[in-house]
Amino acid sequence: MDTLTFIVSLLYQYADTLALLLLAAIGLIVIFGMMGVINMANGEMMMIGAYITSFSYYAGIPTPLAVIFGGLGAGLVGIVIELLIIRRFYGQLLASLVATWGLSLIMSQGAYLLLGPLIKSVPTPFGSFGVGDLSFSYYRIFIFAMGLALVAAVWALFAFSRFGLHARATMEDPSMARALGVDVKRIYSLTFGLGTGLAGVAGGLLALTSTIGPFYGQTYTPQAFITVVVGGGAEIVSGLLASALSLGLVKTVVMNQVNILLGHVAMLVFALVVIRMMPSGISDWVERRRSQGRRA
Amino acid sequence: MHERPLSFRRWLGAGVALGIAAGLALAGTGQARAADDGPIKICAIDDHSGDFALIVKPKTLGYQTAIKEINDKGGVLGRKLELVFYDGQSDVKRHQELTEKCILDDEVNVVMAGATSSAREAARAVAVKNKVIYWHNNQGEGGIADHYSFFTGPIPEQQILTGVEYMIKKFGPKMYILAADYGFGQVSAIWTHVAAGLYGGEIVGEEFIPLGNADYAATIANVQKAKPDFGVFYLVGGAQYNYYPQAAAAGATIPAMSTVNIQQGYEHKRYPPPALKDMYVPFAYLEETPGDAAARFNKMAREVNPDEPYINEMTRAGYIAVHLMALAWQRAGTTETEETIKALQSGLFFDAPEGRVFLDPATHHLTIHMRMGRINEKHEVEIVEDLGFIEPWWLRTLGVNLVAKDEARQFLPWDDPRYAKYKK
Amino acid sequence: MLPLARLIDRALGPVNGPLETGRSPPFWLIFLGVVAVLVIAPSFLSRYELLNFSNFLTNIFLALGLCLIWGYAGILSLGQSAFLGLGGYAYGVVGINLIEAHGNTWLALLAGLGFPVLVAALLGWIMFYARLKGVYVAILMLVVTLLIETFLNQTAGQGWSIGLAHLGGNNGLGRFSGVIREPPSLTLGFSADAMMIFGGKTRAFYYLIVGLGVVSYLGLRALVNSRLGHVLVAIREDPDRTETLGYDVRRLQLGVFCLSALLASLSGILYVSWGNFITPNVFGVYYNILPVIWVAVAGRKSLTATVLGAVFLVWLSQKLAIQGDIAFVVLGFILLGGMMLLPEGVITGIGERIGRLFDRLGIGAATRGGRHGG
Amino acid sequence: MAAEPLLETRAVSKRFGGVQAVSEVSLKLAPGELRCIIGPNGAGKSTLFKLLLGSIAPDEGTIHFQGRDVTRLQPHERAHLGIGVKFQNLAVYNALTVRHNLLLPLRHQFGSREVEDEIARLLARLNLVGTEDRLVGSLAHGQKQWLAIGMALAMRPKLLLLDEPTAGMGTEESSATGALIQAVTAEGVGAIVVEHDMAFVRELKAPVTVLHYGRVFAEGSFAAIEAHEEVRRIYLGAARSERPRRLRNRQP
Repeated sequence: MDTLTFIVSLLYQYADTLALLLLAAIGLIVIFGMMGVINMANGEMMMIGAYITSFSYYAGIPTPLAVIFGGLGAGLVGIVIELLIIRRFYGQLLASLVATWGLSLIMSQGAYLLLGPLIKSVPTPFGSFGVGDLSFSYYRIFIFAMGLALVAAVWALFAFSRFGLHARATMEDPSMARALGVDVKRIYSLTFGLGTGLAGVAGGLLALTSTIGPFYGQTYTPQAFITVVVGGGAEIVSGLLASALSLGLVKTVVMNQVNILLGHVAMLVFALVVIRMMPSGISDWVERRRSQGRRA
Repeated sequence: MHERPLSFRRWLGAGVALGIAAGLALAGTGQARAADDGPIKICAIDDHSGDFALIVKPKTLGYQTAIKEINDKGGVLGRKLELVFYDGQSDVKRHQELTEKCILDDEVNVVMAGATSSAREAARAVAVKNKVIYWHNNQGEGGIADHYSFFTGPIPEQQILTGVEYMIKKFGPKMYILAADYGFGQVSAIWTHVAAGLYGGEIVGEEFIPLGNADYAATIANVQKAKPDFGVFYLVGGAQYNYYPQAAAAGATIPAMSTVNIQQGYEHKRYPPPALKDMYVPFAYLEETPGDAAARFNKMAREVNPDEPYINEMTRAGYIAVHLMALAWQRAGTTETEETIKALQSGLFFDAPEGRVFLDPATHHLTIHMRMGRINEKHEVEIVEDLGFIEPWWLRTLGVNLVAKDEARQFLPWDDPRYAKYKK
Repeated sequence: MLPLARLIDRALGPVNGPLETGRSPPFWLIFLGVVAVLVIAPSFLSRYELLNFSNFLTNIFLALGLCLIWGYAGILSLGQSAFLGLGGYAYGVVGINLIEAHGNTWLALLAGLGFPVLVAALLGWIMFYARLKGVYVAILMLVVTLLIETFLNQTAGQGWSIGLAHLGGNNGLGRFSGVIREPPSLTLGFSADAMMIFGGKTRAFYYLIVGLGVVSYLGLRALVNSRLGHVLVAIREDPDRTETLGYDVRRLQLGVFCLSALLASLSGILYVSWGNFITPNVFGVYYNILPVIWVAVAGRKSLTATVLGAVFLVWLSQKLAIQGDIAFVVLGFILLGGMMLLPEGVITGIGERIGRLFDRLGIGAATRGGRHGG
Repeated sequence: MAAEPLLETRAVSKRFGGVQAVSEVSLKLAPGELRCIIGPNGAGKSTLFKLLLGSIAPDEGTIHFQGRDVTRLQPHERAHLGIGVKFQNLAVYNALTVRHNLLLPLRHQFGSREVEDEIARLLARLNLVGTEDRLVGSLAHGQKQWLAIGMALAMRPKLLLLDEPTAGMGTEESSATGALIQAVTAEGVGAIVVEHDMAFVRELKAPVTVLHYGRVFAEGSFAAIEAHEEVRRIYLGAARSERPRRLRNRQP
């Protein structure tokens, strides 16, 4: 195999790994960063997004719209969950984590009981292209781009919108924000809905290239957790990017050179080393290096 | 200083404690023991929740169908058959506990439990220790020689050896193995090595996939790089099925053979075509199996449960197991274990939905009518070759004869000196 | 005050501090009653019931350990079953290798208790000395345990043996090799002809568990009411503050985490001794969510509630398994409902509520709010 | 030994990501000296407080306590050297009794006999007599604040770090607290009070250090600081000129 093919193949795999890490973690890290809450039902939100996408597609709705519906549906479910459940656990982060774990059990097994194990997969769009001996899926590259686009959208939302301003104020100091007239409860509901909505879109996007069943989202959960732990919740966008880029690199290289199992092991070991060396998350560490560089 | 008046709260807490303890202690003490003229109890532990529910649920339907059919004709030895069903929850420990319950509490006459090799071993160990007949009713890695254990599913010499031989003849010698990274996948991979050695194949790549792995970019590239003539896939569980749509999207579909996909997980019904085009399956049973017997069986099963999405190989295996037990009890004239085992070892046959099966007394496995199916671009099954009636011969070549000599072990391909040279 | 109460107060001094539910004389009378029922239970339980009940009881130590770190010290681990599994595996591996040569399982027991503690010490050192906060510890432990499961699942091949013990992949320790070598039951004694074998069906095993259970329960009650227990509660309430009072929070967290691993490993060893069987399943999601459900639903700040909750909920989930598909949904609802309606735990909470109702009606004596340590 | 300061920071700096929270702050505190640290929101007060107690380490600079370099010591080690801390929030243990709250620090240095006397002494000093067996959760707000100070005193500190000791207190309670702090410093304990409430600072009549954007902006007696034009300006203009301070480590 020639060098070009090898490089293209490796880059493609890196992009693919990154896409999964970004999509699996983005909803989780938005909620964690803004509210401190780990949503253990993140995988189930992806499942909801995937289910709605599949149902919409087979109801004759165009694929892009079906994915958007998946995101909206999961977002609405998230807002309802926030109103009914999460709200009761403000300030009790471990309790909210356990409660959402219970929710995850109910949703995955409930989906199984109600809808059965059989959800029709949606065909993968776009076809494939070849480089040298290998052929690749356009769609997988598309979801990588979508992963980046979602991250950029989140950044823009928090940087430029009124909601983002209020959300950042709330994140920094909820009581101060309240004093300044921000409806903190509404911000929390919307933030949670945004997080689950992102998970839903991610679920819908991945559904076009995966098996969909009640436990579909759980597959991605461990990777999403590692991404969040390494990224830290302080800087949502840069944390997520720094974490996904480094973890994805570790995983891709080890997976390519050794095997898949060790790829996963290497990610965990890397994560443990990172937290031992930079407990406040990789983004904080990176930023500190950067500011030191500036100073010097 | 520490004076504290009594409170109802503490009384209550303690009362709850006592109540639960007493309740547990007394639970079930008054259960009636099964009388000899009561129903004959068949214990079935199948996963109706958790990871394996999708493929295992149809198995229960097989039991129900056979029991209904037999009871409608008056039962066995004048007694009705009764299914004692428990949900194994895709959980190995649960299988162990529930088998204990079936045997010690429900006092069943036979245990049929476990789909995965791990759940099978958990349940089987309990049954064997308690000297109760045990059936495993789906395809497996084979090799178990045990006085109390019986098998209805196809085993490697029926599926892998014949399947790989067919694929080599049709597509050429080079194959790539993708296997789930656990017992079943690893043993199947070794059997594939054996098949390649026996039939002039060449293994150009081999990859073990952790259970639950969901993305296959690296694997797809590896397969393409190796340029195999065909693939041999032992992929298990929802996440691993992702390989198929992802490979299809990358335009990297190759003809492939599998012993678990299609016949258990009916992927051809669940994925939009043509993701599984050119998938070859050496099978004992698919819902699409030709013939009147199969049609009758499908109809019967659908009457029992109209909602079952697919009648799979496990439905057929469960169905056969109950019928063979009924025949054995009938022949033994009793449900006593040793007499029943003697009857099971007396050369039983049964007209199964796919054709006649014969229970080999020496190995406790079935001679099965195997067929090779191909999934076409519309995801229909085409029968491309009739593989004929294949005996469970491998254990016999190792000298196993359970009629003459008891065994209690599992032979694995690496225990066979003739195959040592095929291993890497 | 009743003289009896004073007497009991003095006798039970160390275990009867304010950081545990149930301190009154009637409680201890009923406690004795329960122990008495447990002692005579084998004479009226059927063989299956005894076997099954023993199985339920093996979980107590896992639950107590989680209650200790979560309820008292404020550390939630979503991967607590990892220590159960590592204990079971370490015990089994050493047991398989040495049972024939030694005729006993003392060393296996030691290995089973020691190995998980070592792992806990390493993980704890990474997590607590990095001052990693609560939710990170919780989800990291889950990731760790899931990865151990994935790793062990692929150890079916011939190469994965430690001495005579074949790891056996998903089929379980000692299986998946030509000759099946199951992990042995605890075989303890001090001379070759006086060995006691604690198999799952034996009364000896049952009494061993009851004995260990009572000792662990009372021992932990004494611990949480000791000076150390107060420090643990202080760490739960405010680790920063506790540090400025001169306590090395990292070291104490590490210590209590290791103790919980020790308790979990005891459950693992007993589980293996009970059924001569262990598979990587014990590292999976459901084995790790179950102890969290027991402890959360029963009342994480009470050892008593935890024990009762664990036994009851294990029993319930087995009953539910018999009903079929609904088991996990019901458990999920129990967890969620319990946490929303009675956040301090159902057993703790219901008792408290009814107690308050009686107070209002003037029945029974006044209770002092919150003195149960909740 | 007046030559040796009780506490000395030499140009300590601390950054969080891109934000310079504390910049080259040098302080000296003599034994028995009382010092107030004030500054607008985001001036770096709480970061400096954390650097002094040891829960974070400075990026640059050193901290010396009684001549010993404690820059890298953990909070519990500093506590044993004699640095007592009272946090801004109500850092008492609601789930424990008053007695057990006090026992936590006292147990380090007192045997079971002496500890009872010490508890009695502290309760009297803190106006908390009779609350011994009550759960702290049931105390009044001011009582909790006193208990928190008492717990810091129970360590027999040589230096007391107090972050907004009168937050949420009424005027009377504030005065009592001020008197308590002055009494303690009169016994030779050094004290640093980080405070927002100018009325209370005025009451303490102690030298004041003003922080602004992480730097020492002004130092002097309260009267001098109160008259300082620039200080008045940054205090009044604080709400407008404050830079967004990003919150780190939002972990529970």
